[in-house]
Amino acid sequence: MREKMLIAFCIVAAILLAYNLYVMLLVLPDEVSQGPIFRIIFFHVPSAWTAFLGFLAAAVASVLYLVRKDLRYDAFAVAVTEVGLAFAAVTLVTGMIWARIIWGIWWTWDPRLTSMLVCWLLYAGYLMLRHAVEEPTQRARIAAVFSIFASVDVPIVFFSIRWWRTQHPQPVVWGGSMDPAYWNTLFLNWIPLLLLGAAMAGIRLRQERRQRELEALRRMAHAL
Amino acid sequence: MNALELDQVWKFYGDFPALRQISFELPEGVCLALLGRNGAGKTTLLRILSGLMRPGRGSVRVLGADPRDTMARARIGVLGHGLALYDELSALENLTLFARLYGLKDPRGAAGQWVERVGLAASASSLVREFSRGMRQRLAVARAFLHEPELLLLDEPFTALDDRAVTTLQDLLRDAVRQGRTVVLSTHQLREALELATHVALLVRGRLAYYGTRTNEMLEDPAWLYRRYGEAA
Amino acid sequence: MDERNFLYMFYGFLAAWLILAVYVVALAGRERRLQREMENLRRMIEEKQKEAS
Amino acid sequence: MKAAGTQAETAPRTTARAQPGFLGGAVAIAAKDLRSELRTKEALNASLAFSVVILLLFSFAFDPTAEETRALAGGLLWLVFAFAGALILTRSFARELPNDCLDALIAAPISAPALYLGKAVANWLLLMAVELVSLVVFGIFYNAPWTRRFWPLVGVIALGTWALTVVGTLFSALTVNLRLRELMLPLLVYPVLIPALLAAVQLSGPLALGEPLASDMMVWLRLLAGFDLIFTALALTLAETALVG
Repeated sequence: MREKMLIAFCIVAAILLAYNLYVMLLVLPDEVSQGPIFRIIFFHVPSAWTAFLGFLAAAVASVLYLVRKDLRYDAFAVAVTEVGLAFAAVTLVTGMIWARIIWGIWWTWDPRLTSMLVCWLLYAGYLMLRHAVEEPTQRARIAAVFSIFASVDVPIVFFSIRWWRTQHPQPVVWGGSMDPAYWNTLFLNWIPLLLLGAAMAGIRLRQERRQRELEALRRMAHAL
Repeated sequence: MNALELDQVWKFYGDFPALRQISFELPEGVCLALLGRNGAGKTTLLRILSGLMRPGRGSVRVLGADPRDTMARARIGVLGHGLALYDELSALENLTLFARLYGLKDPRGAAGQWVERVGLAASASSLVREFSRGMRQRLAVARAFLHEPELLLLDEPFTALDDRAVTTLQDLLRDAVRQGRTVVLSTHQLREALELATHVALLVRGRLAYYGTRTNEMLEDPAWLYRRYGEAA
Repeated sequence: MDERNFLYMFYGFLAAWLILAVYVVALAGRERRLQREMENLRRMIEEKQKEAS
Repeated sequence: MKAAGTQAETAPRTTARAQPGFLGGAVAIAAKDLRSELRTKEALNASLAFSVVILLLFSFAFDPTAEETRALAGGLLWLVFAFAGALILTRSFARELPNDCLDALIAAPISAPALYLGKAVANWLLLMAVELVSLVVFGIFYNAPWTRRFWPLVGVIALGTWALTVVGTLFSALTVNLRLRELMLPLLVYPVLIPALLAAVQLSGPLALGEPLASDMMVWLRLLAGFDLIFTALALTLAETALVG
């Protein structure tokens, strides 16, 4: 049942993506000042949203784990954090490629990019922390505490970096409002990315359950 | 009131159940010997009772309260595998610290008395680093007893103790039971434990295989319990 | 210049999909490893039980 | 006094119990940690030597003229403080490991937040001492008149150091049982601290050179104080979870 749902997610995502690509490349005109490179935004921005949705879900799951002490919440937290990190990486890399054309440099301490990088480091730390703990129940508890710290930190990071950058000359991002047609495509492209993210998280979740079974079996084998 | 009340207690490491469905009630003023092989769950159970770990499922009451309740913990004495002494502090400082943490009215006085009582008065202000193994063990025993706990939780107390420390500990435990305090100890040394014990609990793979009062045939043939309720050796 | 602009748009799309693909490959790798370890362990436990009986 | 104390062979009872208080427990833990550390000086020596070496190396790496020092002072100081802090923070809970002392502390009737707070305060005091010594060294090597704004500077450093210890002490408790804890702790602590470090760097830069704070710097002071407040509350809330398995 769950298997079928994951496959359905992927198929719907693929159809939507094909349609969106068609609209992006062949229907929508180039943006006046930026040219074709502008189209990166259709992946850049929805990826960022997907990543943050993942981190938010991880925070909720971590709190729920500490309240209910049910390892399924912990598995959910890892799954969405990992998928969030993958999408955050997409955001960072596409942002850098866009910056190379528009600003002529690969990296600049733009507030959004910088904040995203800090988020990435925070949640990469979460995965490393999980790696370092052997015992699953202890791992879940420690990781949940860290995840809560990270999620409280994220908004503070955003504000502080914004204040920091506004004290320095800031490169102009894009001027003014976007055409509604662009907005439509932006949102339309978020749907398949979300579906894809959900499918990946679903697979990761199942793996985490298997991993737990495996660890329990291993302990049993040692006890024999 | 019961000293311990466990109802359907489970503890999981991941999906692996280290304790399964443990239920028993231990009256006050008795001595329970917790038996079982390595990995049977003795240490896990004692850690839950001393408030170092929370059970995964089920309810645990210690002296009528939750094990993490500070007032309950003030009435419990714990002696674990490690001796829980600070090498860089003196004997007196070690005991004073714990006397303070346990909320004794006169921490220094209590510490001084106990240093004397375990025969370490001469080296009361030397650093624990300079102590021999036996001296450390006696100091650790003093640390566990100094607030005159109503319930004592001891994890493998006789392993690796030297003779003098064993005597000190046995005397203290006998006194404690005579004064109506409760003692729970886990051990491999069947004979020493069974001499002291009034009750016996046997853990086999996380399950409570036997629980009851100690009988005379156990004393005569300590291995009987394992043969009867444990797995084939 | 415009050609480079277009090329980088292409790179951008490619990078996005490549990163997601790398993650999917990592997922598949983990899946295989789990399967293999599970089989090994099952075999080990069976052998141990045979020895015991 | 209890009836049980009448037994002939027991010592007279000096064990009348008071309620184990929150602050009393925290102070006892802090005093114990400070005494231990002052006796062994393990973390203190490492952290001091490290700070001095970094300050020295940096004075070779760039020409400490007024202009360059102005640009780098805040960042350099907090780089030194953050690394020195990691050395002290890892020791904080690692100190409790050798004889299972941590178990005895957790089993003792002191609440987990009090235990955590005691350790945090001890770490804060130790780190403040290391930082004051580094400031003196900084003043000498870089010819910086940092004493001119002594109290505002100490105030900012106190706030920034509290941010470092409040997060670091909790993470030190979380990672104490891990292999690679010396590596894990800084990797986890520094990203979380970025906002606080950013604010502290902005504020300490001018103060360390004896200059007054511009009025638009107040936003950083507020950020730093807010960070301290939020994370102190969060750490106290999660201390029990972090310490008890």
